[in-house]
Amino acid sequence: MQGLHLTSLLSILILMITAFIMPVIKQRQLVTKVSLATMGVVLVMLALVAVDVAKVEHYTATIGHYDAPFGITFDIGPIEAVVGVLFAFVSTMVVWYASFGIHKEIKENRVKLFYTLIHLLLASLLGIVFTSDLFNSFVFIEVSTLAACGLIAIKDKPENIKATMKYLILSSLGSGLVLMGIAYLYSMTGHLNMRAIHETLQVSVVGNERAILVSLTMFTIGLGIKAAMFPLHVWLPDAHASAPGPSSAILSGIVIKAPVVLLFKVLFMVYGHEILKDTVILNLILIFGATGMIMGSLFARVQTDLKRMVAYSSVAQMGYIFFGFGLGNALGMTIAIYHILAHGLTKSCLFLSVSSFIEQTGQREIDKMRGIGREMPITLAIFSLGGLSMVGIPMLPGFVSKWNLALAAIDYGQIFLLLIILASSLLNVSYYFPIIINGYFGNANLEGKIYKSKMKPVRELVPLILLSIMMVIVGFGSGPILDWIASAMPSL
Amino acid sequence: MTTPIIRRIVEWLLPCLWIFSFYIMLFGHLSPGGGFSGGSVLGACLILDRHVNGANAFGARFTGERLLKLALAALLLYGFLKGQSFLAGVLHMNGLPVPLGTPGNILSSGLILPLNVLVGIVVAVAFYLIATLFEEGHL
Amino acid sequence: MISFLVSHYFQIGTVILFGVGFMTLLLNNNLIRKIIGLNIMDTSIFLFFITIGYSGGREAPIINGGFKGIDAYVTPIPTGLMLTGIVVAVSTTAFALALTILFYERFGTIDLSEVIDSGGD
Amino acid sequence: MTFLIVLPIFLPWLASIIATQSKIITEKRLKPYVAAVVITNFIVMFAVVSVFPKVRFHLLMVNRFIDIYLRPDSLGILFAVLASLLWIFTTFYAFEYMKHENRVRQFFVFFLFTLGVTIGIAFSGNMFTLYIFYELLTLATFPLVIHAGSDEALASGKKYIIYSFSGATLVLLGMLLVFSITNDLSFLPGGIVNFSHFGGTDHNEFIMLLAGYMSLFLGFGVKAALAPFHAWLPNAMVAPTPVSALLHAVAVVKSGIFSLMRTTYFLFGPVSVAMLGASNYLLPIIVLTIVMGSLMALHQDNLKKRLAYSTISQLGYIILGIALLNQDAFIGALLHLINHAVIKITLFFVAGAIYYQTGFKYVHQLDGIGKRMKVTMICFGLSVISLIGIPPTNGFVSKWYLALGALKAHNVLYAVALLLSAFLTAAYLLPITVQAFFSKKETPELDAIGEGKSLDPSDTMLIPIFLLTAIIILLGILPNPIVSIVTRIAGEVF
Repeated sequence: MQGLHLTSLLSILILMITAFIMPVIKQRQLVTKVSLATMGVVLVMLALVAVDVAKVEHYTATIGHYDAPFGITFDIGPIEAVVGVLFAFVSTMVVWYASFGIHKEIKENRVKLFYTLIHLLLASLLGIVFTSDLFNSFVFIEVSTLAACGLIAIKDKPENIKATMKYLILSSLGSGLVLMGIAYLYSMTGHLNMRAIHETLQVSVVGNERAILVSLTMFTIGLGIKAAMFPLHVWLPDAHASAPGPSSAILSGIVIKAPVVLLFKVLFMVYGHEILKDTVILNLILIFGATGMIMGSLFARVQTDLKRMVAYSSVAQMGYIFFGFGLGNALGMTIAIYHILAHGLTKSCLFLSVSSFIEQTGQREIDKMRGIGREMPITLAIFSLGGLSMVGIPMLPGFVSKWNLALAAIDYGQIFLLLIILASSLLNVSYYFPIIINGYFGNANLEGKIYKSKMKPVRELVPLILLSIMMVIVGFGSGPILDWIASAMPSL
Repeated sequence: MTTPIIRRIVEWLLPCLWIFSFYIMLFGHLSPGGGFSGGSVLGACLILDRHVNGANAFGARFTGERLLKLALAALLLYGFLKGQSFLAGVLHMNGLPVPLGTPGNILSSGLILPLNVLVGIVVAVAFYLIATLFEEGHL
Repeated sequence: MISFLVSHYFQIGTVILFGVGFMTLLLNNNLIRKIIGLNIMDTSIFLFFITIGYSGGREAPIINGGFKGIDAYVTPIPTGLMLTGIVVAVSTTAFALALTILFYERFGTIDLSEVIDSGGD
Repeated sequence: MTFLIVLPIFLPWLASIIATQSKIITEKRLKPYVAAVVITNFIVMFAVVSVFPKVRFHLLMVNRFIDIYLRPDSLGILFAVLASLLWIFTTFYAFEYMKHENRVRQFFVFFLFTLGVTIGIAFSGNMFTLYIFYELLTLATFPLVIHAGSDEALASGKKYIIYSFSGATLVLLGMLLVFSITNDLSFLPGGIVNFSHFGGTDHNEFIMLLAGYMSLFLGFGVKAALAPFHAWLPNAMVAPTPVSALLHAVAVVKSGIFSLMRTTYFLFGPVSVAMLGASNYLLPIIVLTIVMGSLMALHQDNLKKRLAYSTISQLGYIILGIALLNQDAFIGALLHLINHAVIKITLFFVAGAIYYQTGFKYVHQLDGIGKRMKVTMICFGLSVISLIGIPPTNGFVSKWYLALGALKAHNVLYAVALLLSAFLTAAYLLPITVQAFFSKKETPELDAIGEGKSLDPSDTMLIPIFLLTAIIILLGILPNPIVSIVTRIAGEVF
């Protein structure tokens, strides 16, 4: 089975290598094809990783010739496999979607750069998820930040430059904090491998309480900035709203998820429960998550720009994930990871459909989307499905998350947290439904709209449809997925 | 900003810097130095050259496109050479040999020498390109 | 307390430097100053790492003329890490500078507060 | 072969999807197609439940909670039969009525879809399945409510959806609380919440169960138009009449009632609910609903709105029957569920027929209309008499049982409320009938229409009204078969 262990590393290598082949290819069509083929191969590889993990539960791939704790290793368990497959799937679909229309949105000579950046981005995100070496993950985070900034700035409009600047500055702050946190850990333990740090920390916790608390805070805030934890989210709406459609989908769908996975690993695998339960960090994360759930939705409600609205909804959804972490019990953590999956698929679906509205109508305002359901019925149907999942209609993934999150909250012993979850889902209704209703119904809305007049060819909608099908599958198949994720949870 | 003083100093300095940069790259694994340091010195050489000699500079004879291709080729080669070692590590096999090496004999450490040179090329080109981009004013 | 300060002056210095860089990056509106702050912050971390790795009286980890035992050499890992860190910092700085140029072209200023209204949303 | 039980749910869904294809189902074929589907579905449902009387079927079981489970028991079958029967009448009525509305195809697509959802509600074997269909019901009926497409309709639709989703959220909250204690949400006659199972004396769990029951009750109460949450119902009157009839008589509000029954008697069980003491908090709300609905109906000039408020009040009766927690009251509630469904659908059909034939919406326009629409208004009169509860109509039977239950609960207040409300019912519905037949003056608008000819609608519209009136009378004269069925159901849970 050693051969299969190769695939995790190989997928990253292939992405990195193809990323640098792109700029020298002449024709745009060929670039697209190469990119799609690579993505397909990577997807297959990560599926193999998942199959592999399903067999052996957990494995370590040593990169280079030194074993942990000195060499860099990839520790791959169910969580990493699931998230990896999600990342590959979403980016494959986004690249597929982008292959039809990205040249309309950005300058012709930047198309190659776009694919290079997406490849680099995916490679670094996978790296963040897979690696068990803290410094290695920092390097990957930086690569992902730069690639993500590139994906926003690629559109060259003033608001893009502004948004990228904001993102870059805040991200650099975050990276600085993370690196300092790593330095603290290294000075305390002398290791960079997560497992080794964990083992050393458990014995050397006495006398190091303050240093541990400081480093924990640094990690939480640093990664919180990158993952748009509520009060640190200010960069997100600008960045995700101004970026070209496929970029937004990938940014909202997966880029903000990787730091979350890293935060999860740092909190629960590096520090571990023994340390966390004596600190206030989890409570802080819980509070930030809960505020994010409510405030994100409230902000989303008042937006007039459709894309900004969806971006703010991301803030709220990230709140769910942090909420799950903050609960700190097994179910809460499991569901936080599951929500990464759910939200990744749903939000990329939403962003892609929104970007095709914008592409076909040339309008961004929510008010201008009236009657869009007659002009683009299938796209709005996909948007509606995503919206329903966010709202929490049973069997869609959003519902599964909400339900289990609520159970975890009961388990945690705070009933009032339930009210926050339910209030947040009601708020979701209040901003997703008007769009759907005004899109499909109402005489005044449908007047003068010609049936299917602005629809994209079905061939171009295939990736969107696949994404939504996957979303439904994740919802209906939540049982085994949850069990699998739960099997990897660190024991409490 | 090019004054005769700078011009004269660079004229004397550049050849030494060129040689020094390659020295750092080639001997990196056996003494302080390495691909990145050497590459950055090399990049500094190219930038200085361009700054002083303008269109006659060594780097200016290559177009940006060509330099990019050179750097990408170096990067790819690096990727393959280093990647095989990573992959071999995963499989617990020995890839191409990486011996410890003996000081004074630059060929004695196998793969590390070409890797250092490749890194140096990539870094130098990257520095040089960034500098030209700043000079010309677009990304 | 005093003895701690004396024995850890390297670390304390780097942490102060970190704070300086962090606040410059966070509070200054001038983009160039922000980038300088970013560099100060990064450098402070590099210094911090290197001070962790350094133990007095040991040699650089290059075996020249016979292996003298593990205790004779400084651990090379932090230095190696920081080499990578420097590369990362350089690329971030380069990207930030390039972006600043673009920013200046589009908005005619490098003051962030003039472009982004301070209230945010 | 037990999977066949999903047929009555999926057949209408499939049919509604096919109906969207205008190439397969042309305009001409649409009506026969819909009629065939509705009737076939009725037969299929009947066949399935009689072939597999005690079927249990897990459609999809993910874990203990996410478990789509169908288990039609006698109560479910009763509700399903009632719904599909009334659906057939509504279908034929709608054929004629929808002639003057737009987007007939869209109407029938969602109309068929809602049928499947309603049967799904009836067949649900646990709370989760019920919840899914309950949410689907909101989504499926929403396009029907805003069918007119005007701004007013959209505003009402918005209100409807906000109320419904708030209710569903409460239901979710209740489910969470209950599930966290019982770890099971399936329906069992007599309830699964058993105090002896989990220590019983734990105060925390007691509070959680009470909160769970209350939020389930109030959540479902939204659809059942319980007092503070009833405001959507009168607004939803902007929908075409067959929709309002269906919404009020069976699909939506009765689904709310049905869910309340499931919650009270099949999830918690009367014993547990009594121990929780939830009725103390709920009964005042219910009495308020009954009286307030009647009082509000008194001064509505819009006929459909008057009927809507009447519905609120009558639903209050049923909820009262549920909340009193004794066998007679429950029998009364079940009987009134059926009777009110039949009566109210007739009343709405008549209101629709009047609007369709004359364009009159308001009560004051109806003076003397009885002379022009004889058959229709006679049916209206008979239904009104039943609704008031004058013997020997079916309304009397159900109210009799309700009153018995109220007396058994040792509280005269409830019986008084029932009586008072019956008087009020008479006060707001009888004058319409009286004025329709015995008014001296005919309104000039009426004269202007149809040159003195009879204004009774055509047969496709009239026959459903007529048949329904016949059923009302039949149920009144021969209540025994239905009473015995209902008594058997009530016997299971007590």
